[in-house]
Amino acid sequence: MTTQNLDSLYQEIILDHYKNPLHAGLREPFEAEVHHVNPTCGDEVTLRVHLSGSDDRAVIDDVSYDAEGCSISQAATSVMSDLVIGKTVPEALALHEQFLDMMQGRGGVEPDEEALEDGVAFAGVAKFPARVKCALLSWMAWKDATSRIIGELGNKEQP
Amino acid sequence: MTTQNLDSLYQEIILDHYKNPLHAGLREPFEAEVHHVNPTCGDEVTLRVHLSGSDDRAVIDDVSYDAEGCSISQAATSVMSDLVIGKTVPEALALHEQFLDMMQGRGGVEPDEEALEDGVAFAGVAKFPARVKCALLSWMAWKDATSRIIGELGNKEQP
Amino acid sequence: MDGLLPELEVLRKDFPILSRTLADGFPLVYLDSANTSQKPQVVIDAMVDHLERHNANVARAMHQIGAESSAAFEEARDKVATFLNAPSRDEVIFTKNASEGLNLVANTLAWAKGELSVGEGDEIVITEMEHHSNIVPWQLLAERTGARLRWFGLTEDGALDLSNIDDLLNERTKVVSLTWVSNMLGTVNPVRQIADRAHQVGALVVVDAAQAVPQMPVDVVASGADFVGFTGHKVTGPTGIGVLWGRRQVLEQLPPFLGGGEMIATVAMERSTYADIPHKFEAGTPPIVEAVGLGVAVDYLSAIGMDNVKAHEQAITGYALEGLASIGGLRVLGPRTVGNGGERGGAISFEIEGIHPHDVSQVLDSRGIAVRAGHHCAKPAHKRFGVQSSTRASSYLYTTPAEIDALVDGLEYTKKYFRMS
Amino acid sequence: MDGLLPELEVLRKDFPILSRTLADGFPLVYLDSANTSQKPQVVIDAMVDHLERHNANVARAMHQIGAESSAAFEEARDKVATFLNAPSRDEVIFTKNASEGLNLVANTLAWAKGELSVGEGDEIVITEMEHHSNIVPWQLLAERTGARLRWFGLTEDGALDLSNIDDLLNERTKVVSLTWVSNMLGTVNPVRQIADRAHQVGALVVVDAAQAVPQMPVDVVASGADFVGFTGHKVTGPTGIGVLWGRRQVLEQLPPFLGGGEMIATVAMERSTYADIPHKFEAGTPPIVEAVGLGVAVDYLSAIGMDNVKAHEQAITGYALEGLASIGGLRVLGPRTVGNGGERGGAISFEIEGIHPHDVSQVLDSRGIAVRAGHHCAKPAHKRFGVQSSTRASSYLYTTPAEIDALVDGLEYTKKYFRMS
Ligand SMILES: Cc1ncc(COP(=O)(O)O)c(C=O)c1O
Ligand SMILES: Cc1ncc(COP(=O)(O)O)c(C=O)c1O
Repeated sequence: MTTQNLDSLYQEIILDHYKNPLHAGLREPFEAEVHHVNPTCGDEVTLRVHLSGSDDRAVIDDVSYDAEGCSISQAATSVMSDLVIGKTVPEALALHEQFLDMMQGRGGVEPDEEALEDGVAFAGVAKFPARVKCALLSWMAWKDATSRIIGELGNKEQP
Repeated sequence: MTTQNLDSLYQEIILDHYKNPLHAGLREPFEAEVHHVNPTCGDEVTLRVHLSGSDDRAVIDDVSYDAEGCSISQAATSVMSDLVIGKTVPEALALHEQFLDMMQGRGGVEPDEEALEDGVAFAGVAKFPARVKCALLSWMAWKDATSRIIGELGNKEQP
Repeated sequence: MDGLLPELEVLRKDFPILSRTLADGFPLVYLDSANTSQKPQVVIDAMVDHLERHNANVARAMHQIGAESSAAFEEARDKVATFLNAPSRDEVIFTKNASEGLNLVANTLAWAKGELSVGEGDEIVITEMEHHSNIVPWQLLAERTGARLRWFGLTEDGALDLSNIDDLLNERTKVVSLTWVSNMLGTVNPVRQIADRAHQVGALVVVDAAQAVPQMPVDVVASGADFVGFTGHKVTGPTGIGVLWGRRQVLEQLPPFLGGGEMIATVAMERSTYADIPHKFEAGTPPIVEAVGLGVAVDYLSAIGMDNVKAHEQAITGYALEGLASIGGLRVLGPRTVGNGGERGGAISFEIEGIHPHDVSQVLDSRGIAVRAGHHCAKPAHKRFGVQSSTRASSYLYTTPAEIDALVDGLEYTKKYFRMS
Repeated sequence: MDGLLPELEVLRKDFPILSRTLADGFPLVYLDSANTSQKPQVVIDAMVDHLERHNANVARAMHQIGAESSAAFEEARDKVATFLNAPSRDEVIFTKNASEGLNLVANTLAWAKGELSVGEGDEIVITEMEHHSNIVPWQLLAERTGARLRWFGLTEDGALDLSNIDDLLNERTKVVSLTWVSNMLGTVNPVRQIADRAHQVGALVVVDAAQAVPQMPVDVVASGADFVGFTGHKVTGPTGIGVLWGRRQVLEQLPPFLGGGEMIATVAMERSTYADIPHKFEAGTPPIVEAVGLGVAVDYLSAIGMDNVKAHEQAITGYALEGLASIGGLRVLGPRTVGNGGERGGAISFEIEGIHPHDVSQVLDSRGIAVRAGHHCAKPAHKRFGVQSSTRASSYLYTTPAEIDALVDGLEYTKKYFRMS
């Protein structure tokens, strides 16, 4: 692991989101609240989802959260919420899938900056297997909360 | 292990006792009956002791048994019963102690032929640690049965 | 001889211990592989490399050597999953040996609630040919829950007596646990057939594959079982590790077994929640270097090919059965031929008239031939055949026909030694 | 520096991994020994020799290599007994790790009858600084028997809060289980004092010595405990083996734990009887090559002298505490000094304002420094100190002052990297 690598992990964008997280805090209204932990390190997130409806074309009106964790997991939560708010559930699921592909590609997947926006900053995390879980924690929580509102989701499973 | 060694294990005397065991069979009267097993190989002995009294100067009137096992354990049972019948309990305990010393000496203890009689044939067994237990099984059973009749015995414990 | 592994002498060089010379200059003739198998150099080397260069705790350690160690450990799980054709790596639980895996099932069933719970009026079915490790856990479960323990008997040939299967497997049956291959008789049981019948009455099926996994291709799905367990040291891997495969759905329903590090999701003094499978059943630091060794061991076997290992075992076993049949006064306990389907395990237990197994093995040992004497942890099966103990010769992929010849010669010598011929 | 082991550079050569170079050419600075210790060459070599020359199953195998293997295995038990000053070798039970030992006690108590039985109205006492492996087994026991789980709290300094000991230890108390040395805080608990109080009310005392046995001379009798457990991989031995020492009288009263081969006296389908201790608690093939490794490991430690190991640990820990105190924004969780009696474990957990432990350890790792980040399987103790996780540096007998310097420099670098200074 070179210093360059360390910098590829800790992109400026990540550190910015870490210091100034978007959409942080727990807000009303919401239809589902979940609590997820990473058992190895203890990182935790409580996350609420507010949808415009309950069918699977619903728009994500809000994602609010209370998270404790490392820079990667905190920044990922900030980026995720910012990405999905305003999108429909299928759009957000497609983003989740893209993000997953990037994270599980061990650095070999070229991310789509157009779609993932600040999320592409996590491409470097893919080279640190132990940290991939940090970046995925809040995505898993969001998906869990959403499926509690509208039922089983068709998205591919995280292995 | 040389062939000579094998012969030192399987002394003629041992094979003779194996083929023609003394005092075999279960007889009456008896004051205690015990059942001992060697868990590793499954050898078993059911053994009865008949004493002339119940104080610790009692004479051993009879030892009778039903034993299944290898040549060493069968021969040891035969030799043991023949040795102790007619002796007092303290005399038999002393013999047990001598026999134990010989068996645990890894071949280094010079046995007292006067006292142990045919028992000295087991000196070679001491060089085969896995077989020492075979030679001791019935002695342990005898001691257990005897202590059930007259209470705790003062003999040194087998480790 | 048909079926033997090619270049057996070259393959034997993989196993350092096989070139050992024992007392009086006799070379080691190791015929005790059903007890534990010998280890090839690649397995030993992989363990050494791990200890010398990559040693760290797993999962919890995020530094470089921690990542290396975790990757090596989890890769071993992948290898075992592939080896068993398990649908998911998460269904592969590392235990300390085969016995722990069987106890894990019996123990968690003792505490299970709902559908899986075992209690008064329920029945547990085993067989008379089980290893003690597949008897005692179920005796304890029965004793502790009030359930009733029942068992399949054995035929004169050493096969399972299935004549009362309709009585034995009924709506009260909660668990059926049986060995795939007997470690004493060498019998190969019709696991699939029994599993299907057991499932018809809603019972869980546990298969003790401690002797099957070393000797033949094992596909846990095709077996029809809900649980399949084996042990590392019998498949050319190290001691200190075993494997329990279980169907995800059942594993997820079971309560935890041992509690501690690694098996939790979160812990508070008042209450804890548990990790997902497989970790839920792996409390504490797992057998890391042992998993590394086991992973290499199953790769070693796969490279040879389990079909080829099986063919070799069948050939050697057939040859040994022939050789033993030539010895007067010798009785084989269990199937006396390999049979058409080539279905017989490599363990051959026998008795020789007038000579106790201890004495047989002692004389063989004086000639460098290592066999086992005793009840081989299968006392009930011995009792069934009216004996208290037996001598057992058991081969493996490194066994040669010449070693079988040495055994047969050794037995003739033994008879002479005790003047039985 | 007073107390350091002499010729430390020579001693370090015993440990092959310590000469490893990691990414970017940084040498390995291993400060994660509380997680697992590194292994000296003698331990590795002894395991290799066993696997290459003496491998056989134990107890049941009576041939020459079986006798060698059994002797090596049982000799390891003697060595451990001597190392712990156990009154009898029979009181030394080999488990798979420390966690299994603790579960063994909790589990057998769940089934114990008579005096030892645990049930409704009874109380189990632990502490808030326990490793999850000494929490979850007791939660399960409480849940399953209806007993109540209670615990000692912690003072601000990370010591046990003994102020309510009279309330906690009372006539309802059946078991007190506590760690000797905390793996998170480094606190050394007054085990003897608590054991004596617990015995006054008739409770059993279980001591988790997973962090004590590696670091200081441990005398199980002097400890006053009824059970003392530790794990092989933290005392320079291999994974896959742990030790539970128990007082004979108590061990003999307990029902069996796991059932199977080796733990029986005799087995019939209807009923079994059990072997004497220690075998009663060792079902199945034991960790043979692991015991051989562990035996050599404790001999290695004894040759250095546990008093000397302790002095070294105290010196290095004191030096590390000083170094860490020099870093602004860094807070040590637990005792901040080694104290007069030299009573502080080598684990130092800390937090740095504004930087998450994951990120601290990641930056340190990029410089070859291996520490642990997370809750170290001690979530309740973290919660007590208002943190979710921490960074932990932990030393061992091979740790040098220069490695501590590297840690301190690395932490300053980390703060700069995250612009915290
Ligand atoms: C205090 C303490 N107890 C118990 C354990 C558990 O040891 P193991 O994981 O080897 O079972 C550990 C180590 O992880 C420990 O530090
Ligand atoms: C059929 C069978 N089951 C279970 C076991 C137990 O395996 P382990 O001793 O490794 O737990 C053995 C081997 O001893 C066996 O042969």
